[in-house]
Amino acid sequence: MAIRRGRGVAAINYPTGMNLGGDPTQALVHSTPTGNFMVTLSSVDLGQGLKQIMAQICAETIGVPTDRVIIDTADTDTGPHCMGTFASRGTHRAGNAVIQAAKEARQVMLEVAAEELEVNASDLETDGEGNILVKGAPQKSISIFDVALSAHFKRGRSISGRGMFLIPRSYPEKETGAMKPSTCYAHACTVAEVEVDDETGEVTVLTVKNIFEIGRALNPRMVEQQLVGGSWMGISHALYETTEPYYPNRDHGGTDFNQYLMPGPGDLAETEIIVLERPSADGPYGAKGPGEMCANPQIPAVANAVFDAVGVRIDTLPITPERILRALKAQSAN
Amino acid sequence: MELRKSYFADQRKDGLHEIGQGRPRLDSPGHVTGKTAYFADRNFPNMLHLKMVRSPHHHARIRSIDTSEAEKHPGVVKILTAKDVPHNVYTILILIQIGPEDETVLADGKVRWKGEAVVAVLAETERAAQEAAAKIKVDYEVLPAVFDMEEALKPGAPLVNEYHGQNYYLYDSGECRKVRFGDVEAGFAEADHILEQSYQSSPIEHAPTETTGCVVVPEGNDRFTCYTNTQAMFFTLDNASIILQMPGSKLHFVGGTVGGGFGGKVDVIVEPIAILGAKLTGRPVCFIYSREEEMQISSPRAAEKVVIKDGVMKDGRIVARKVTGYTDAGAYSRHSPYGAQKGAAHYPGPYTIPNVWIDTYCVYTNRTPSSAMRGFGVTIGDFALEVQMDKLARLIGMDPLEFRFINAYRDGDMKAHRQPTEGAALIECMQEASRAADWPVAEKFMAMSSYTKGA
Amino acid sequence: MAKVPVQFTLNGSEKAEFVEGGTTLLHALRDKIGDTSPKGGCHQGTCGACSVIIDGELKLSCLTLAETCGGTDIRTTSGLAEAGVLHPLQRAFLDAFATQCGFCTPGMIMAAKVLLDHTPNPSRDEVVEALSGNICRCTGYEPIIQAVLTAARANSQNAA
Amino acid sequence: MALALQTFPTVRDANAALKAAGTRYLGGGTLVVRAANEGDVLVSSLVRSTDPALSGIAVADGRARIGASVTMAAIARHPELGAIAKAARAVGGPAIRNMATVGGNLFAPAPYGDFAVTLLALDATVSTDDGELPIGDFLAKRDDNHAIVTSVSFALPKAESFRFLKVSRVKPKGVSVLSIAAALEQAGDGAVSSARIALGCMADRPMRARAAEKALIGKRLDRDGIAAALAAAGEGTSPITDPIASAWYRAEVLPVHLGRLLLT
Repeated sequence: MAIRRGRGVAAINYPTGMNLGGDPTQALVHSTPTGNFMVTLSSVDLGQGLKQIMAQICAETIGVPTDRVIIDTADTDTGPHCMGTFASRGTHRAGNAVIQAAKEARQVMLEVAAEELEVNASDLETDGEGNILVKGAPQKSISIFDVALSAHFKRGRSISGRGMFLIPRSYPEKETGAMKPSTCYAHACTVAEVEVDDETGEVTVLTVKNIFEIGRALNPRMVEQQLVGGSWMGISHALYETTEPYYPNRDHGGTDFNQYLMPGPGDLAETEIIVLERPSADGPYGAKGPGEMCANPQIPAVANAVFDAVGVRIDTLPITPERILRALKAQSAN
Repeated sequence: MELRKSYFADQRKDGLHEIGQGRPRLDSPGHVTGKTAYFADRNFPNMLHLKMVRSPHHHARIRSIDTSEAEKHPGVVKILTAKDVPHNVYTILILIQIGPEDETVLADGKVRWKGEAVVAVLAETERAAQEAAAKIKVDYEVLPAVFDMEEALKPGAPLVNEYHGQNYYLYDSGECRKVRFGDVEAGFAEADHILEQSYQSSPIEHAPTETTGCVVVPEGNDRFTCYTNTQAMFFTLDNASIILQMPGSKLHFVGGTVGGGFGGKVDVIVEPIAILGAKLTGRPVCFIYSREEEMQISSPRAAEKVVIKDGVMKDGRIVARKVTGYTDAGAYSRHSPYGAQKGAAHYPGPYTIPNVWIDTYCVYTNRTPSSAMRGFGVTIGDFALEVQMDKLARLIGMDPLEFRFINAYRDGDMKAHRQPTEGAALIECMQEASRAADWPVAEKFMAMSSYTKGA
Repeated sequence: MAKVPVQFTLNGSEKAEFVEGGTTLLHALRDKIGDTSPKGGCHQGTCGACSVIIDGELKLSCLTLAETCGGTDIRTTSGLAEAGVLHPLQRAFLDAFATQCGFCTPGMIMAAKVLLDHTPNPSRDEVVEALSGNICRCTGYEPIIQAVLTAARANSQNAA
Repeated sequence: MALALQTFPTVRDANAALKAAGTRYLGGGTLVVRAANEGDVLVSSLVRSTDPALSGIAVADGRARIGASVTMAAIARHPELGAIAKAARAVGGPAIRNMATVGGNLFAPAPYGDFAVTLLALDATVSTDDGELPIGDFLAKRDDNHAIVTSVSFALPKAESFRFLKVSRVKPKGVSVLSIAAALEQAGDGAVSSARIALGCMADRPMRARAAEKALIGKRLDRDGIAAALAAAGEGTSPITDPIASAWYRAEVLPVHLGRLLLT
């Protein structure tokens, strides 16, 4: 018996947003009488944390702490249209729509503040803690709480804004395929280290070192969540998962979590995540969509590491112990 | 996790108040206390349960359906067949003008995959619905089926889907989406080595812990509220509106809090039939996939076959790449024509190659229709591309990481689909990987930049 | 249809309900009593999202018939916080960013709670074993393991 | 019709009720409640018994008797059953172990039933109100069994003479690629004097590796000594194919894992 070790690398990119564009998202933002901000959307949070990110984007744009933003999403009677949560588009598309809506609301807010402070709106800035200050004379200020009260009950202004983000649809040229699939791309490079049992074909992923370039980490803790979970799913795709283990034969498809294989908590690779940020030109605060691509580079990195370990190529996913063992037997037969 | 701020610092504005902060998630307290409300956490009096009778055959003609015994079963309230669905033949991407309509909500005369929905049973309890479903008699004439993409594309193969007329999706560009850039044959002629390899995957399930489903409540004013875990609210609402021939103003969708999606909840499957059930009975209806349905009935990530032929020079430059991709759509389109096309846009990967030829096919077979999943159109392609890169490097005796530096795209490089590269960062990711993994590469690669060719 | 009475204690309060024969505890809790913290992820016993604690033992409420629970003491995640103050495990899950979609979370917390009740200072392997019947598709498990280890450390510091 | 559950204080009464069509015995629920949840409408009625004899563990004179309702968790933590605790812990995750019973495990189809593999290696006796059966005979006829299993009994092995291995794709919990239980007695010189080896997933139910057992007698547990046993390990097997592994793979790795177990 021999446990043989190998490592492999893979580098990838991934488009942000629906392929070829044409996928709009809208947002509405308005202030409550006491200067809290309601973001109304129909975007869906699948667990990746869209609600939290939209709150942070709105807060940054308006100039209030995040806990003064309320997200009201995914009720079609109130929320304006969103194409949906898929194609790494949530943060990018909805985030841009929220920024546009929040900017419009912020402008009204600054105009009301300007009237209260008797200055020009263009001379005002926010401190991010809920106050509006005169640039260069911060002692002259008013709280957003008071501005909202004034807007509502004194000046009759609606502190609100509308946002819409659309990448115009691109149509591929029939003969050449000339097209504009996406406006920005995330990047990744993964190095995986594995051990392969050459008598059973079993693979243990020892370490994965993942470098992700994601535009901008709007909330680094949540980015980490996505990337760690994605890295796990990438390894899972590489070695475990399929609904048809004997494809294209349709028999023996798994019907539960015992039969549908994924790495358990005892199978975890030591996972390192390093994030680079090259802001995208059209992303909200430079963000791109990292949610999908983070699960891609581990698959070929693991495949290449298996080859490095035992010298057989498994070009069919998933790379099961059976496929490795068959290849090893064929190798030793030659 | 570490943020390496030294890269691209000149392009980044730091010092924001809320952006860049690891704020606690506002939804997590609800998660840890069990208070977060998912669609199925709403319970309504008099709710009916919908269970589906499904095809036991991969491909068959339906001679007859006999629901008479099931209708008499205690607790059964309504049984739905194809004739009850106002616009039974549909396709979801019709909303973005990708047709033809090719799928039935409930099978009409024919089934094209094992597990296809044939009859919907609405009953007072899950148990009653299951018992009644077992009493429904469907008489099938089994037809030859095709499971292998290559077999499906051969002349004389059983026709999977009459709405297409052939076993592939017909793009405006023909039987596949094409990308042509440079002269790929001239590139092969010039190359020191040619390597052609084939890669294969099988279907993969999203496996969210919460299965697909919805609860529909008649509001008493001819409107219907649908609590759903769809990933796309209006996409689902608008498709339901088409299928039910019901104005969108009559539909009210509530969702947005979903127990995992990964692309598995963007088909429009449970909502239309549940709304129809609620409309015809006047009662709340829930239709929630069992785990078995989630595993074998809901769309998986497609199986794909990718054939890559490369021409490479001894010095490491890839001078020609030809990719032929096949996406196994199963019996119906759903999102697959889009996914195959996304693959065409993605190849030849993040590398600058002067001569490129890409064909991507969307192929129909008699299996569970596939659809979107995390990395749609790209994940399996990246597996193929990056294993191929490893093979090429070893073929010419070069370090696999250095080989990628030589070919990596940089700002301004023209991509095969004729867009100039912007915002590239592959080189910097690889430089950081070299450091983090203690995988040394030549100094000239560590000095490269994505910004320009020369730098 | 014949209904059967069931009576048990849920998170410290007495509950009495009539359920249809064959009703699982999961359905009784969610549909009858209104405690929706246990989730129905598979109804097969393979995902752990419905985990509850019955008389101190971790059980799957989807495979337990409600009528077999007469007189038992049942604990669920919804009853863990006391007077609005989160249990250390709940706090640790928040701090470790150990929830994404949140659907597996109540079951995970139940599994972790029984572990810490019996093994206040578990090793990593013991945590892994304790969570091994619970599926998470979002996190890759590591943040959850870290949350449980952190909660254990917090507990032992409080006890010291 | 709702699923009806009848509870009886004695096994005798429960056995009588079990004779009705569509009736199944409810143990820990991991098999039968799952079947009902999944829409198995052939089950219309469940029977259980609260007979205390079903939940007892008795160890005396080197023999153990375990009631059929005893859970895997109860076995795993019982101080006198330490030799077989590993096999009980190999079943499911913690919640499943708190529910799954010894009786139920005897009926679990492959790839489940790892504890039954252990009982087969221990040459257990299965008791019902109809009498006692050697476990091999019981397993062979289990599909026709209609009497409630009340207990299993066996001679407790010494810790060092019982070995158990479960191979899973998913760790720490996952269903079996295969499982192996071996009860081996060795003479003073290390030569094997008696051997019982049971295999899981090598057929639709646990089976004995009799050819391998025979090949081990008189041999030492070293690489040369076990070679003949490994060569014979697959004799008479017909491994299952399922989503976890194919019959081919199971057959290929059986001697590898058996070898590793014997050399530990």
